[in-house]
Amino acid sequence: MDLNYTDAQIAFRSDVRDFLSDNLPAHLSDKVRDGVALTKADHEEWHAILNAQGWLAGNWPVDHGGTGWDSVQRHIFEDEMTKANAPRIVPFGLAMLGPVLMAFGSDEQKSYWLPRILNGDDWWCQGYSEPGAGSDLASVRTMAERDGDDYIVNGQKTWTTLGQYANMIFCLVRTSKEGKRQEGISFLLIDMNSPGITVRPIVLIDGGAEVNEVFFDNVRVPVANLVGEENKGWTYAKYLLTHERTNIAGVGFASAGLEQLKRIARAELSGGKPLIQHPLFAARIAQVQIDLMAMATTNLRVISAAAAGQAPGAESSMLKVKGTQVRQEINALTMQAIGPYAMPFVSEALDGDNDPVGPAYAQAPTGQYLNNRKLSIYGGSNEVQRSIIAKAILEL
Amino acid sequence: MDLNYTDAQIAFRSDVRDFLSDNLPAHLSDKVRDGVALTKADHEEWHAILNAQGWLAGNWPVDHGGTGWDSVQRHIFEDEMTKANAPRIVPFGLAMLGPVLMAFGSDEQKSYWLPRILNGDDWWCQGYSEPGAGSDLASVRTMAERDGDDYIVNGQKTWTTLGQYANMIFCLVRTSKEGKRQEGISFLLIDMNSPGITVRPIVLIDGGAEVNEVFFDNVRVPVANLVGEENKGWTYAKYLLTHERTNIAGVGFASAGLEQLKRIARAELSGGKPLIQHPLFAARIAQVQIDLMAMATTNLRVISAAAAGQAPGAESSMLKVKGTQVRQEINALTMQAIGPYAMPFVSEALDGDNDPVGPAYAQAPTGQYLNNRKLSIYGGSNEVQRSIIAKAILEL
Amino acid sequence: MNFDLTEERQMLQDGLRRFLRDQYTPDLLAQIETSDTGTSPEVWAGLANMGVIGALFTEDQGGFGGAGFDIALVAEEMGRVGATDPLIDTGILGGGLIAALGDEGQQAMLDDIIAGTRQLALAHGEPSSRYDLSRVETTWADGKLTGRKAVVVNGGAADTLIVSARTSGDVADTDGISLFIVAADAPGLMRRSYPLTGGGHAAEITLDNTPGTLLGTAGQGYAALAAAHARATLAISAEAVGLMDAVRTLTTDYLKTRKQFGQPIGKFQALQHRMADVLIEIEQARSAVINLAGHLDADTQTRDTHVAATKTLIGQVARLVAEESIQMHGGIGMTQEYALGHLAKRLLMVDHRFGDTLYHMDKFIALAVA
Amino acid sequence: MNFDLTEERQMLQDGLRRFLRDQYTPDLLAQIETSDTGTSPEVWAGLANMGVIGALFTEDQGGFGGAGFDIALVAEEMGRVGATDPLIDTGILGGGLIAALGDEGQQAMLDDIIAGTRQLALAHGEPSSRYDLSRVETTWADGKLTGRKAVVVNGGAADTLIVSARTSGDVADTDGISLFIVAADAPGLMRRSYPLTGGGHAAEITLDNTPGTLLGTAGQGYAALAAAHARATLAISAEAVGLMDAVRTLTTDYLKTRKQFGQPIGKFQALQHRMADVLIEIEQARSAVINLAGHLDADTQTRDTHVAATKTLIGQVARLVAEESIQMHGGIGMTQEYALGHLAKRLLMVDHRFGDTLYHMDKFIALAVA
Repeated sequence: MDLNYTDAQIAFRSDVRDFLSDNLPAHLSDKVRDGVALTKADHEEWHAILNAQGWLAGNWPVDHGGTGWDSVQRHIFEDEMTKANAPRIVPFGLAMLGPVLMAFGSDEQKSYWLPRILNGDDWWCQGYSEPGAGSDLASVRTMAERDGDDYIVNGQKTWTTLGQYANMIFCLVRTSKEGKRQEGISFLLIDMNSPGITVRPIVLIDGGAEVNEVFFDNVRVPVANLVGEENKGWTYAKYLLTHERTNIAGVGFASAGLEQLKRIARAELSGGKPLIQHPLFAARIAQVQIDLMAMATTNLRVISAAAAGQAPGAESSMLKVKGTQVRQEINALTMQAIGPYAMPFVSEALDGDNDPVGPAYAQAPTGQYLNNRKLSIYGGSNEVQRSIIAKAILEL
Repeated sequence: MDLNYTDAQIAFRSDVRDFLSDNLPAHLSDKVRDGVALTKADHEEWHAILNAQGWLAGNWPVDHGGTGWDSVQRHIFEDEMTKANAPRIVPFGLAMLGPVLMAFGSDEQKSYWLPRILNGDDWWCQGYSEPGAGSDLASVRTMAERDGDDYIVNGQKTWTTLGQYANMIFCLVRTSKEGKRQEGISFLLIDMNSPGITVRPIVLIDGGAEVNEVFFDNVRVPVANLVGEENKGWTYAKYLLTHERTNIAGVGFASAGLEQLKRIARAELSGGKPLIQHPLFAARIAQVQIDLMAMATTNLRVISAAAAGQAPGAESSMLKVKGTQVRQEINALTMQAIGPYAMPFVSEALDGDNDPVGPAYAQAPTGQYLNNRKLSIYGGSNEVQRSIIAKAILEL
Repeated sequence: MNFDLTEERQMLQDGLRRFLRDQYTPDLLAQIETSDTGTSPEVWAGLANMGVIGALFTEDQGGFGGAGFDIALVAEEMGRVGATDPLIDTGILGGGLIAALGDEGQQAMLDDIIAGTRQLALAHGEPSSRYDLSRVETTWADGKLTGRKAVVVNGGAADTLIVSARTSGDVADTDGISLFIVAADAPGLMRRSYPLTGGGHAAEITLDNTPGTLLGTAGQGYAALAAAHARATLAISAEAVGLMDAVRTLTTDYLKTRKQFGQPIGKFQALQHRMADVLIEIEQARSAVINLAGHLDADTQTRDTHVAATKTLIGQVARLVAEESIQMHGGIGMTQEYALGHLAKRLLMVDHRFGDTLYHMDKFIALAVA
Repeated sequence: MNFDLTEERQMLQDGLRRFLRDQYTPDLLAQIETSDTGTSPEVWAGLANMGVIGALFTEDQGGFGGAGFDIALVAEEMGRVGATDPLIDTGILGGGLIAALGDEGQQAMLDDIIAGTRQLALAHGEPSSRYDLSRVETTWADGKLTGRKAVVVNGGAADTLIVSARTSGDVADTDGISLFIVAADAPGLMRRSYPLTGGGHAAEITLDNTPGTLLGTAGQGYAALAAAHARATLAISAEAVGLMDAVRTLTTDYLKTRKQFGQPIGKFQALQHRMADVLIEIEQARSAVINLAGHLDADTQTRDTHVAATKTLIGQVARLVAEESIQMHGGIGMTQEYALGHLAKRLLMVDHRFGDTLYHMDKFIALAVA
């Protein structure tokens, strides 16, 4: 038992910190801190900076242009990134598709697509969810029928995050109705500019439109864009979901959110004194901070086990639930902290195009609270996670 | 809409208050306030005083020696009783068996047993629960086989409250294995002094032994002691359960408990100041007080509807759950209030036979907290109540 | 003791419920959302015609009600459809203060208010006052008001404002607060109107040597402000209960129709039990509103104890109901298009007017615990 | 960073777990419950033989461990069987203070302690001190102690007491507290020993001109008391995690075997989800104990921040685990006879030693929030 980092890890953290201090543009970190929406260009700018340093692909092996970091290094990197209010790395190409291609793609696919991901030539999005499926991912109904060297794709995907920016989408499609539902699924790469594709934004309750519906109407996709074998896509999909689950606890986001909450609670006055000195509000902050301190260590236990080669099991379900609770509670407290100024809805202020109503820090919290209700819904709802825990760990 | 009591109701409350002030012996109310266990003689003394006043049977009609009160009067009476720290009326004969006999008993049974209940000639206990049945009351396995003018009873009952004091028990017994489980049950009155009956106390986690197991080994019971028809006992049992459910919220108990909690929190010091001034503890008291204020009104809404002739439905399930939560939270806070003195376990002090350790008010709270975990378990667990609510009100 | 509605109130409830159900279509809500005021003039006229605004005033004041149970009834029905009309601002706060403090000439405004032809707003809160009712920095000198007022609901649409200013005492004293009637187009008055989360509009208001007419006695405005806020707290709490009922019904219906893993998700016991808890808490909230309605005209200490208890509980239950309902809906509950979003947001914002759970818990402790 | 046990600790854990599992039979627990001290001399001798008491001390002090992770490991195993042995009182509090402050002659006692032949107790808390570590009213004059000490765990069985007294300063000052070694049979010392809820015994102690020997520097006892309490808090928190594991296992097993309405009650989704939440919180508690163990020798502010965070969380999770387990067991969980009762009560009493959730939440706010 040793809670201390090794000297090498400490040195690495220091390198990351120096790099961020020298290279993270202030116009990006200001936006992240205040919850202002990032543009596509913002994301691309930051990816390019990281790629120039060779640090864009934290979970890729060196021979594919990745860093080759172990899970503790990745954790340190993510931790410093969030503390510095760096934009998060857009995960679709780097964290999701990349590992699948490396594991199951053909040599041609690897040598063509992987460098393009690093260089930002493609913006990928994810075509998994379908209307009405909820947490039941295997109920894929989007059809891909073989026609010569092409598939003809028909159907609909939904909750496609940042699909409005994407030129490519990786999709689960049904190539067979035989056997179990999981057996007829294939994993297909589709050009978003293909004729027959329509993208329709879904406005969420916070007023933002970060997710989309994607419609496929007789879309032709070259068979060369099939990853792995036909009808084996479910295996690749599950592999992707496992990889997506690193950093599932969101400790960094929670820590940054807690700092922002305290900053606001020091600035806001209640009865003439800083809100942070209000005993009941201080107790609610203390509670979530105590929860976060414990969760951060649970997270390190899982990361440390992963670095030692153990596969994370249902522990990630526990981290998902607790991580969600902590982040949503921080969101709720931050919204409470800004008092009456939680009410104004001035979306232009969040795009930086209009003067804010009330303090600058009061613009984002209500929207963030509303938007982050999704945390306990997507990626397997917290109800699904609890059932997994009951089954896998408690053996009920 | 009118939250005020009528003049008649106000006068009635005043009568009750005067009566209690004149007739409730201090040696009984002191015991109740401090959570000291009442003896059988204590209960009998208090029943006799109420009976002399004609107020023992609050839910009986006048022609059977009851008060004929409506539900609002009963509520006022119970409210004043708890506020005055009067011993509760032992319910087995008065609140449970009495109504069943009036509704389903023969004339002989009514004229024999009802006066004996009022006069305290019999101490009744309830033979419903059986080992392993839990909230599934219809799974009665205790058998009663007809043999001439007798039934021969074999089996076991459990959780028989104050069975150690009882000379009579009313039992659900199985008289037929035909048809549905509910159809072969009969309602039988059994003399506890019959040969073949053994009573074994069950010690609970608070160290007390208020409940018992009752064993029946070839116990002879005259057929004359059958209530209503053979195999129709389930109907009578359900009728009894409905009647048992008055005062299910326990508002009076909660109010008395809250007063005692505040009394203790004013006496205990934390950091040199009364504990009740500790902002976080005050907030927890405030929370339960606010919950109680709302629940008391929900309770009055149900009582008022009952007085107007409406049958209480699944509302009583809501009152059961919330009432339990409020009372258990008050118990938990009271245990917390007494600090380190929650730890000593000096059962003799609770029987009045030994000096207490720490303040007098610190003797009972830990035991009461432990004992009242039962509130959410018995009488249909809170889980069963939630299922009833989901089904009956939400129609899920 | 009687928890039934009187015949008159039952009629008002039936009529109002029918009217609102017919008016508050998804189309109207969408139209309101993009409108300049966040409300519908047609609905407002309809409410006035039905006597709904009048139900907030006593007969002496020219109305047909004015008791706690009248306010609660009306507000609950408004909540049930997620209505955004400024009954609280024009009727209870603005109109209520004029009714309580106005001289004969000022009282004349009540007729217009009840007829639905005059819109009011109370410009009391300031950028740093949060929920403190006695913290007023706006000044009054030489007959002119100067200061800033924050998140003045209905402040953009109002033609008449009631403005508070400090005429004596320290910044947070209860003594020394005066109220003024100010025309919305008075010189030196600037308004920035903006939409609110959950519907309706508010304005940031700047006063720079703006003329106003004294309402009531100089320096003695606090008691009337507190009474008006008690009534407004009742209204928003009752509105919250209406919203809770609507959200709950939407959620239960969804649980019955939405299928996953081969059955309606309402058959999953974990969700059933959580919905049962939601229902229990809504009943608690309903009883809390009854408590406040029944004690609105009691002595100040009793009234304020119920204000604090009720608003605390409402804030807590509102969060529970909104969060559980969104969670049980899953993705669809996150979308703007679906009916839940508007109702849930409106319900969540209840905790940001007239004091939140922290503020009222503190008040309750001071009044009823320590 | 490494969360694995060293080989030595792994061996200690394996051996201790086996030993305790063999010793702590239902018979032993029943026997302990009716004994005069609430503990078993045989188990104590066995623990000493295995080096378990020694594991609480550093090699300098004659032990084989003494680090936070040693304390946590031992205490967690004790908790796992609901053991009542006074490791905290004799080893960590009594022995720890002697090790920290004792002169050469006093340090000699450590050999007896580690060998299991001497029992200690810390007589520090007083009838009105609650959890305040600096509130001491017992006096010291002419070489004699006079005062009352409350709920002194192991106070009846101890042959040596460490007694705190105020030698200067105000009643709650941290300066001016002195510690004394007092023989249990010293003149003027009266003990009333009694059993505790959840096992073990404590004593009310009256000192009336009782002689004692100064331990450490006069008036400077507070820092050592605080350090000893930090270590004791770690121990009782780790013990709580062991108890939680045991309670959880008992409950999950019960859910699998107990049938109702035709199936094991563990198949009911509402219970499954609640048990999942219980498990998540137990993992939180486990991490909190690791945090404290790893920062036990950090600077005072860091150490005390973790003491406060960990004990707060432990108190909260203890209540959740105990209450949910009793509830899910139903009637059987209410009975003294069944194994759950002892474990659940012991777990609940953890919040009543070394500061409860209120006390530590306050501390945490002062240290890490404001």
